[in-house]
Amino acid sequence: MNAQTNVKAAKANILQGINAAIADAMEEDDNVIALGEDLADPEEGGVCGVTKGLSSRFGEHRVRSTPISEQAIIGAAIGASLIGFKPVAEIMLMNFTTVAMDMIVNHAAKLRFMSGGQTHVPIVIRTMTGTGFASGGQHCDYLEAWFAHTAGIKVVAPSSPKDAYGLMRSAIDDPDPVLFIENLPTYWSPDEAPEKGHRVPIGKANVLNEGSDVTIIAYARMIQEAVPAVARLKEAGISAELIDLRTIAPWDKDTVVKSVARTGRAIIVHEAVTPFGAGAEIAAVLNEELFGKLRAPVKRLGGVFCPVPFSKPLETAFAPQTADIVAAAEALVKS
Amino acid sequence: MNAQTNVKAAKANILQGINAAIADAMEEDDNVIALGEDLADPEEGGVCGVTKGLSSRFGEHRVRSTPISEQAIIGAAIGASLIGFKPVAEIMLMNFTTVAMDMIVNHAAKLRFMSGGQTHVPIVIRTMTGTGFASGGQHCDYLEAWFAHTAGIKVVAPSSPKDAYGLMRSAIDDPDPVLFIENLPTYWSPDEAPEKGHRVPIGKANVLNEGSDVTIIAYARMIQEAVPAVARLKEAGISAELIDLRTIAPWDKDTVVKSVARTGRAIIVHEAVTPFGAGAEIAAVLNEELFGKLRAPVKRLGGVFCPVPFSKPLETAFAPQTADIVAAAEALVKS
Amino acid sequence: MSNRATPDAATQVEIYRRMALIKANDERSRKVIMSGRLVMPYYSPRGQEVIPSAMSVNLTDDDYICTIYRGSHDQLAKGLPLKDLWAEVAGRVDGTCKGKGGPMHVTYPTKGIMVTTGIVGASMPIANGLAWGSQLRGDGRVTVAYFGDGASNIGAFHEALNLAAVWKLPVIFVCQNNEWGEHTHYDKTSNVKVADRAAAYGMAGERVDGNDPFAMYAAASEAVARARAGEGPTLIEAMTYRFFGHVFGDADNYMDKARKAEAMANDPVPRFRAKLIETGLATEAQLAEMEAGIEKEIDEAVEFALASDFPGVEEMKRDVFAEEMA
Amino acid sequence: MSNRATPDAATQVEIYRRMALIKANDERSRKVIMSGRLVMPYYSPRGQEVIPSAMSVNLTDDDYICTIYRGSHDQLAKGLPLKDLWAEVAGRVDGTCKGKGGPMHVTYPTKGIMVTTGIVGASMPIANGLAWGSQLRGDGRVTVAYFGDGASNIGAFHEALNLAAVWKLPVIFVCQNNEWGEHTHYDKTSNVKVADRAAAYGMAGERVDGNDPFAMYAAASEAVARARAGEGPTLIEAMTYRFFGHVFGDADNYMDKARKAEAMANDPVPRFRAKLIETGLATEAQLAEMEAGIEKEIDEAVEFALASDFPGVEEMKRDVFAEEMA
Ligand SMILES: Cc1ncc(C[n+]2csc(CCOP(=O)(O)OP(=O)(O)O)c2C)c(N)n1
Ligand SMILES: Cc1ncc(C[n+]2csc(CCOP(=O)(O)OP(=O)(O)O)c2C)c(N)n1
Ligand SMILES: [Mg+2]
Ligand SMILES: [Mg+2]
Repeated sequence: MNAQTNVKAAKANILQGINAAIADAMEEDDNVIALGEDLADPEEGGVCGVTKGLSSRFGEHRVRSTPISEQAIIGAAIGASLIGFKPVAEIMLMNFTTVAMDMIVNHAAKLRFMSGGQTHVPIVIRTMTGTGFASGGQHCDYLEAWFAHTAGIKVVAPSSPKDAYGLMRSAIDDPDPVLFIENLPTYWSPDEAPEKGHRVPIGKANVLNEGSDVTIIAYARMIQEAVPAVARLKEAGISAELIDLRTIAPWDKDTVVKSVARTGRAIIVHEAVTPFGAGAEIAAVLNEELFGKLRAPVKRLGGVFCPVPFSKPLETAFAPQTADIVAAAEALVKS
Repeated sequence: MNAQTNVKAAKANILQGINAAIADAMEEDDNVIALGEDLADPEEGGVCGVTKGLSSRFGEHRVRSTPISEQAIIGAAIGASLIGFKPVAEIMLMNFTTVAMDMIVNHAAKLRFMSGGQTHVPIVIRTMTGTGFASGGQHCDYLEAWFAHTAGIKVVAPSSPKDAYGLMRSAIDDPDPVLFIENLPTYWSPDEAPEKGHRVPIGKANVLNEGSDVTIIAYARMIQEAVPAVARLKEAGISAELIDLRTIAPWDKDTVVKSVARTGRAIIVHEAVTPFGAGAEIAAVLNEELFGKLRAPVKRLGGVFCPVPFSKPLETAFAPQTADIVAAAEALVKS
Repeated sequence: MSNRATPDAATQVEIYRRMALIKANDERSRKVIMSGRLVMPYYSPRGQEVIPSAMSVNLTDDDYICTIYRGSHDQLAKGLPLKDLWAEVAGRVDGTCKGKGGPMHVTYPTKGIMVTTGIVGASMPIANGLAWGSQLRGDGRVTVAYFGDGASNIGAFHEALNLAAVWKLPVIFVCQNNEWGEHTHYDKTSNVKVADRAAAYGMAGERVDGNDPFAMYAAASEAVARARAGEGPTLIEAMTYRFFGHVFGDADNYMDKARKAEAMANDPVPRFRAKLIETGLATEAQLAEMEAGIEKEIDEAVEFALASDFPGVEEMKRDVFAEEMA
Repeated sequence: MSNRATPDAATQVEIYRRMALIKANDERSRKVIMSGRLVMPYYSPRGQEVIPSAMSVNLTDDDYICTIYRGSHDQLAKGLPLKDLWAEVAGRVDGTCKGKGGPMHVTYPTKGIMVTTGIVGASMPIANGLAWGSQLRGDGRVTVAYFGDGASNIGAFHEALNLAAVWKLPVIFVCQNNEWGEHTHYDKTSNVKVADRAAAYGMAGERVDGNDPFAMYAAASEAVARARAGEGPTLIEAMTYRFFGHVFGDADNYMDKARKAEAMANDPVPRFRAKLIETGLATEAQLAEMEAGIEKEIDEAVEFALASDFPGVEEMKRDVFAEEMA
């Protein structure tokens, strides 16, 4: 029993990783504050409980539930950040960033530059998304490419409890705005627990598996599709390198280019629709940096170019799956 | 004098092209209506006068000035379109789409799909943008990549009075939402006048100059930078094909891929910042379709990755210029 | 209240029929989800039956509504056929939207159900556009935008109500104030009544007991008359209570137990049922028969839905644009 | 009004000094642009001098403001040095923002000028955040959000005022109602006074004559006292008039000529100047000397600015993030 308890104690899920990271940051620094809809404990610490316990521990003045007013949420975060606070603001779902784009893009991302460096906006914007829960067309888009296309804001998307903790700590430390994308369906996947104080540097990818035939570049839930793909490919005699990008902007060109320089083949996997997605940028850079050195065209696997459908079989077919990754890798290696 | 008058009569600028297209469409079809800030004649037909004369001719019920309420503007356009109207809505500047993204992306673009085809949203969203008028960080962004990354909305950007007219007519005809991007600094550039009823099909690029050494793909104001570049390259003995993309989504893969298949070299030029821009998608597709057949890496020329600076020398350096295009083409051909 | 519009006998029974339909459909929905036969995000309208029932008896099929994720009551009250609804929420090809929309996006133009949105606040700006269309055509149609108390704090509410007031649009903004926006109580998000905001737009507005069919009917019929007469929009804040958690599966621990028990004890559906019998407008037997008919219709709808096919993946390339995707 | 706060003699003169500074700076700005020595989008605050002048004498350097593209009056009244302003609008490296922000984004934290935005409505949500920070620190600071009449119809206004009211933030929303939003008259965009909307948030609010230094001072000082006392936000609708077109170069043909002539005949700057002399608070000679001093300071600022260097293109890689771009 004891041993098992220990094993259990060393496990955590992503939701807990995020919660612990915010809690530890709040404990260390009074300037860390949080706001968003349903965020405080009387409202159950968020619809999924990511911030549960924080307001009880640090007070409702530091962890505030808000009206349904996303512009006001991000505006309040920006304003407080200008005078030394480090607000962690929640936009419940990524599709709801659409009602706060002005605050995020025209203000949070630009105030440092437009003020000539006199002010800066050290905020974290947490937002969750992802297909799999039958929520249909307006609740599970991945829109990271929009923000990556915006100068002045960073974009991260963890795929494990440790990374969730480490990236959140780094995001809170960061002197500039960071969009922190949480995958809703994998909130509860257990994995190795983070250590207190752990940091994952923003802009650094993580090589999850070393391989020599093909490089698979993915992030967020797509890691969960890619890991079994790597195993299946191994069985089929294909050695796949798996890179968890972790940061989409600024992405780790160095690690990715070096890997693909070695393998000669690359597959980029994301849940966002393929056209004009983050994969396009990565593919463009790989082709430019490794011109004439690739053994096969860079392959992009993304969501089907349609709004996310509700009907289960369609929703399932929307985002890339393990089998798609395996098939793509096999096709590349054969080509 | 007479001859000169005739020549003059055959000239028009882009602003006039757009105005004439909306007027002709309104004349032909009572369901064409227009709305936006300052749009009607008591408010001078828009801040630049693009819609001047329309409300006097068709009535203020069909051409309505609105409060400063972009969500309400797009919402009203969507609602009216659901019951057979063809609204032409103006969001004054492209940066202000940020306050209406929910209406545009979650609703206009998705209602056809989410309703299983029962409803559709035949609206045109006009918006102007572009560097050159010293308006700084919040007034001249090109954000076409965001919308191109959204299933369900089309994106066009004319570079001449004829195309402006023809694309506007096609956009109004189109049964789905079309984002119509107007370049502010080139509104008044005169060129050949459009003929009444002219249509430019959405999704069709325009080969402005045929060439064999390199393909330059551009749109909007970048055409004005590219045309002299082509001339200069010719002097330097380089034969450049110039393609005006005209439609960014869905872009004309066929024309572009065929051209680059011939020239073996491609330069994509846009004012939007380079990373994660429209050029990334085009580069990714070219590399995939023409793998092993390119003579040089695809080159992307876009805005510097920063908010648009105010200071004149910096603003000028922000977007690609003729000299940059020439230099890029020469480098590609030499490589 | 005495000089306000009152529903006649037949209308009262019709209001009840719609209420009973909503209640029965809600109970069945929860049961079917609980049984595992269906997976969907389900936002129960239980407790809010009166509002759309008393509203819609003042509307015809030609009038429009825009509603929200918590919208099955609004849709059923407006005449949405059960089979089409059930097939949709089951993600089947026979659903209103071929299964592609799902419960948060049910659309059925035949009955004027033009938009169901999952975005807080979004029903209102779009409703304006439908109303603007009616104003342009002079067709006398009315548009109703349903939304919640929580939505009254978002920017779209403000922009939409102001535009409607300035343009005198034939639109009615019906706020179903069920006290809760997800896990947050209304009182924590606003210092005023929602209806008090009507004055900020120079619009007619009132707070009514949305669980009282008479009060709700009076407010609705007056607002509809105002809209049809070209006298502009109305904001109705209909007070009600959400019997369950925000979404199916939410244990609603944040909801005050006593307040909830009180609201459920005042369940508007049996209350109005008893009243109809008491005032002699219907007999117990008549209502029981009506209710049995509803149950049977729901039985059929559920079976129809679950027997219907799922759409094929090729449907992902359709309805993105008019032309099919490559 | 008699029992309202009145500025003392020194404060009246100080209000006038700020007004005179704003007026002189506006006149010079238009002159310099007209001469071709400077190219910038210029939004004249002429006619609106009283509002920020009477507001800011109630503030210290520690208090914050967020303002808009039409903001040079707000900035100067809050203490922005002329040299820093002119170098900025000339796009020079000695400007407040190294020339990278320009006239629409002047920032100067030393004097509490935290944000200047070009987006209608955006000053308000950010002001809330500054005020929230002050509330958390208990430092007694006050934040003022300036905005126009047109901005009162956009969603951000609604969300910001509601949050400020619910959270009782020490923030003051000062709407400078100059009757125009670009080319559109306020009356065409709203059925009510802006100040009437305060009630929709349970917030203190009033409409005042923003061209009357006494009325504006009273409203400002009461609002500041309310905020410092932790009693929450205030909405002040300050009535004024825009003397020129929306932006420099706009021929303002849409503006009623008679109304404009009337407003200009009532120019608040000479009016208050005459009053100060009439009431013996200053002599003609004193004011003339003050004005001459201002002119000289502006002369120096313009020359300083135009002699300053442009930033190098490497500045495009700086201040995007804390770390320089590659
Ligand atoms: C713009 C936006 N923000 C947040 C949400 C998440 N959300 C969904 S329902 C809801 C509560 C809405 O409450 P209310 O308007 O009172 O409607 P009710 O659910 O009570 O019917 C929230 C916050 C959303 N869908 N859209
Ligand atoms: C969101 C947004 N929409 C539109 C504009 C374009 N615009 C700039 S100023 C302006 C008028 C604003 O009027 P008002 O708020 O009264 O301020 P004023 O210019 O009179 O000081 C408009 C519509 C903008 N900057 N931002
Ligand atoms: Mg509610
Ligand atoms: Mg104004």
